[in-house]
Amino acid sequence: MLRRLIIIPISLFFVVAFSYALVEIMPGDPALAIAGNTANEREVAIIRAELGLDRPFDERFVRFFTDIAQGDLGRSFFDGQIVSHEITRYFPASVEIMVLSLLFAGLIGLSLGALAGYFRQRAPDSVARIVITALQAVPEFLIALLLIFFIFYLWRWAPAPIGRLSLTDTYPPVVTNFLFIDLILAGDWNGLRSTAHRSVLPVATLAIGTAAYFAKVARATIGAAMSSKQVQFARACGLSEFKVLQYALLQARGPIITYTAILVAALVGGASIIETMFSWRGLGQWGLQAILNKDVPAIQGFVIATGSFTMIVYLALDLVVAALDPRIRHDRG
Amino acid sequence: MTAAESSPGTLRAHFGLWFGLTVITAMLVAAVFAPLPYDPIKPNADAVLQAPSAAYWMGTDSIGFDVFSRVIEAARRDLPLAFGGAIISAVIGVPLGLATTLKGRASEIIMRGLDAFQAFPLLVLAIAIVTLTGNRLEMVIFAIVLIETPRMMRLIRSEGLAIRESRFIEAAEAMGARPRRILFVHLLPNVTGIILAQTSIAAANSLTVVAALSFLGIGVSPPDPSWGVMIQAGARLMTSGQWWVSLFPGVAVFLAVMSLNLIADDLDVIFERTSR
Amino acid sequence: MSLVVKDLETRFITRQGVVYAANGVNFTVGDGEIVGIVGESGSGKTVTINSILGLLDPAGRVRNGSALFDGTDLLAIRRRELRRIRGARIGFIAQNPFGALNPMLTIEDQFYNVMRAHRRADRTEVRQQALEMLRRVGIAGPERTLDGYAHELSGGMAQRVVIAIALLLNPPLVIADEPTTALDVTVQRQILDLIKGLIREGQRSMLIVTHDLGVVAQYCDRVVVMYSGRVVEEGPVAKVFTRPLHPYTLALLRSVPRLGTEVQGLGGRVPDLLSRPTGCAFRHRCAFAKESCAVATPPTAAIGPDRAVACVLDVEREVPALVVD
Amino acid sequence: MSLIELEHVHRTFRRPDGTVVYAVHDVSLTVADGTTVAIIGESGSGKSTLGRLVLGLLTPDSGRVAFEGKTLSTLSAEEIRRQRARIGVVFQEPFEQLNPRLKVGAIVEEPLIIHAPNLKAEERRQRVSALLQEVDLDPQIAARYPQALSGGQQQRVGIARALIMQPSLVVLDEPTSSLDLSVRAQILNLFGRLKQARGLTYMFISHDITTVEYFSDHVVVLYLGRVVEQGPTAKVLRQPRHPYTQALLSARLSVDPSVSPPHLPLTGDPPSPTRLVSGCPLVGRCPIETPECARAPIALQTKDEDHRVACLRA
Repeated sequence: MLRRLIIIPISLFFVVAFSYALVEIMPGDPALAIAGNTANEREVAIIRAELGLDRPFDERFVRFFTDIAQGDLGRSFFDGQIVSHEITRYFPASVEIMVLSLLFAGLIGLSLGALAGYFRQRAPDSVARIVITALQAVPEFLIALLLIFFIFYLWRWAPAPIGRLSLTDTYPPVVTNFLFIDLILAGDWNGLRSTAHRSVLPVATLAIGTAAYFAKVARATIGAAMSSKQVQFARACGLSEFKVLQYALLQARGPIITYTAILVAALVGGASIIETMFSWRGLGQWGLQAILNKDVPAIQGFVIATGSFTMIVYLALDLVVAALDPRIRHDRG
Repeated sequence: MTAAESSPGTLRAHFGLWFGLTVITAMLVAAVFAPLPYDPIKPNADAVLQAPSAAYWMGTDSIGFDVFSRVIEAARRDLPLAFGGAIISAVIGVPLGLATTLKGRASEIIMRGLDAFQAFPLLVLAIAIVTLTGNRLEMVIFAIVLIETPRMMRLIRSEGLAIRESRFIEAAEAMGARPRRILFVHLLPNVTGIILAQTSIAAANSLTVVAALSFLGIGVSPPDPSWGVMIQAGARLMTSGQWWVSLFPGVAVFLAVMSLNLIADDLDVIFERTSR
Repeated sequence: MSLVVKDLETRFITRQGVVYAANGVNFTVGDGEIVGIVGESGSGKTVTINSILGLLDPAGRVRNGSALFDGTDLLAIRRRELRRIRGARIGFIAQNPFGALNPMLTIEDQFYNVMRAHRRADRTEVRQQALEMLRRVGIAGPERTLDGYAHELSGGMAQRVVIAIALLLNPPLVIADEPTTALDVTVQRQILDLIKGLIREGQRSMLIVTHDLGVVAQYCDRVVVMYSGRVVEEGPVAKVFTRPLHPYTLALLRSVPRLGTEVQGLGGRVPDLLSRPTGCAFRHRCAFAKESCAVATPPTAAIGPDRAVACVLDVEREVPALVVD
Repeated sequence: MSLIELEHVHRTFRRPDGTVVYAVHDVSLTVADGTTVAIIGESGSGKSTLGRLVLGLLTPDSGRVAFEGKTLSTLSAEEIRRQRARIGVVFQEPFEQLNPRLKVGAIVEEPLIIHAPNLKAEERRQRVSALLQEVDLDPQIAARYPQALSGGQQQRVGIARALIMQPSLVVLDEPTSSLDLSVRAQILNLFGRLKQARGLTYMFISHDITTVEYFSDHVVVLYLGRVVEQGPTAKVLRQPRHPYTQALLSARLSVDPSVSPPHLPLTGDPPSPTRLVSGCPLVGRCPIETPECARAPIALQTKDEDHRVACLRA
């Protein structure tokens, strides 16, 4: 258990060092590259000073770390906003889309996987395998386009992909930055309905892509558990098939939870593109824009924020797995 | 010949492998040899947004590019990028992964570092790297290698550690075999299946990364086609009904990625069985 | 109580082809009897009990036959009815207790689940009965055991828990699949003595699958010898083990090392179950094989009132007696 | 002459969770040239660890392991490697000990490639063929992969590999326990024949007392990493003095239904080898223990010439 906690600072160090390295890999004069061709000498000099390129490497490196340790991620080159403020402003929207899609993905994926695992080597399993293999092969942005084409264009079941609220809706006063929560706090039920409606396509996009992976791991682990001696003994004792499936799930839940951590990391990446396509205005969209703008402090902030976030998710799920398994739980005490 | 090798059901049993190999081979052959009906980088202003027809099999886009010609031309760019990236990852990742199976604190620390790396949203990382280094094609490969090599290493390491514990390695040590012999004669041949399967998966992943990058307009210069660029070109048209501009390159990505995954699945099964 | 298995045929559909695992298995377990099924790997002994209990892999299919348990055909009834019999009327003792017990649940929960699968009962009631069962299988601290998990137990203790679960609902028949193979030698005897005591005491019947001839000789009343998915010889242990009539039984008994005599092994290998056997499956390894052995599957012939042998030889005259020093 | 000497050998392992396993604890024994010494014990008794110490695959924490008079710890890595040509090994798992990607021929000739690199390929092939025949295998089998063979055939391949360098010692680590009864007998007979023909010394690791009785000249009984009794097979197994040896013998089940098994003196399971006990390891299960037994380590005492027992009441 202690080992897991020791890893956090090491991992965070890697994350920060990595975000720092991103500037270092820029070819030629990074300041010139960032400022662009139209910039004058003075603008370039300002960026250079901002990046600390006029100082020796080791000094810059230490400086970078001490700044971050104090929560100072600098200001955006692009619009001058304080990066840490921008992150707290956009992060909640990303959490919303990720939690929602993870929820749906888990629901769909685990059911599909459990079905396939339970009926392994029979017809439902074969069908599920084909569905999983096919879904895994569709890039998320393509799923988004197909959903837009069918559900918005052909069938008109969902509104146009142009943001979380329609142009006629007004945004509620900011309390938590979580739009759903703020709308509830403001008692704006029309707005809530509107944003829920507009969440369908982006959430479905991410959920479908992620569900395939959930289904894959659930199918494999539950399938293996179903042919285990434990399940055989449970059946031989006359337990109902429902109970038997529960036994198999108990065995499979550890690996599935561990795998969820990897899916979260992938989801953060996928969310960037999907948020942009649907103008979701979350951290992903903000970060992607920062990258395309070569807005170095914002990129570094984005990398550190997402890296730390997934790291924490990893750790939390690791602890959940340990807490659920009596074998690990008891060894600790 | 074992019973498994000679059994009549092989082709049916490994449908995925044969399907996948056929599709990928067809794509490669088309990319290399197929004559293109139209110039893929010269638009025809008289034929804008034509629906699929006898003249334009997959229709044309809003500038007047022939979608079919560009789907094939794009394969010439996307497939080598993905395969190149995957193969380089294997070439680097396999020896490094095997090296970490040697006992030692250093390898433990390296693996911890890689664990931390896995926590990154890797797609975002790839986008950042390629953008910041000036949007060049070779940086796409670099990004792919950066993403796929740790995965290869982890897999080879865990597989290698398992095989290291096996009796035949112990028997080889007991007969006085040197480490080099154990590595090349005993360890490596037993991870070949995993390497092939993982390289196939890496190629599939890379193809998705290439498509995502070019979808965002990263890593490719404008007139050159790439499946992602073409999907992007049709993205807006999806809401006005011209589905074919995005759909056909999308299908190409889908088929290629699925084929590579199917190949990997079956390779796993085949190698698992012949060694047990 | 009686269990009558007739013409049981089980196959597995695998990627390599059809595996003919059981090819017409016949035997009976009478009231109060302990019957041992003995055979080497691939003989179909485990497949036989898994077929009877409906525990086959998805790839396995019972193609033919019946298993009459007190007149009810276990192979023909609905799964719901079979489930009511399993655990309540037929107890099952698994080979490896750590594989069988659920590591995520307390031992008490596992007793509770089994009880609840068959009866309405509340927790305190089940706990009382579980404590009683644990005491009867010789567990010293039953309260602590109930509150703990499987991984906290030693191998012998875990197997005692499995036995307690198997006997919780007082089943008239117990099926045991290699119940001591996974245990240490000095523990095996303790567990076997325990099982036999509980079976006799409760006037139950037992079917025990094993590859250990010693277990059969010391703990069983009757023995069923299997080879290549078929019963080759059946009868009282006292008779079969002192005067085996099938050449395979004879060869098995001769393979047991005895001081001062050279052990006699069998040449050749167990036939491949991927092809349907024609003729006697043992003929390639049999010292007395004739041409006629290849023609047809030897029919099972009754020898006296309580024995049966599947061999074309005039077994009493042509198969030599087992010579022990 | 003694081929192997072990003096006060200790070996521990550390599990991932940090607990220490006392696998071999203060073991001393010698194996004379040309004999078969059986190491008998249950799981966790340290018998396989002992075999690996002799093979040099493990090094002792303390104590001395010597083979043909040379102490292993004083040899260089290269010398140990050369030494390994002199010791063959056959493992319990017939298939797992063979590399599934090599053909039988390549498996059997591998020691020759390592230790006699100058030998011509044709010469190697001939030696492999001759040896395959000696272990009752068709030389044609050299062209097949091990997974196509039966368990008995695989085990014969393992034996051929162990013998190709003409070693003086062969360590047999439960070589018959995962084989079917009918095959087991053939393999035991093969071992006997090879020993006679080649003058081999066997170190035979087993948990099956019937096989040991049939097969060995000397017996070493291990319990929780310690030697509790040792001596000539005839003495140890006919007049066992240690309660543990007696228990092992009475746990054996006769295949003769008219012989009922004797009373089993031991109760309970063997304890976990993670606990280091100060006195006799059998305390707690022993029918004749006294308070004294738990107090101090009990040394092996000579009872009848070469019959030695570690028991205060024997």
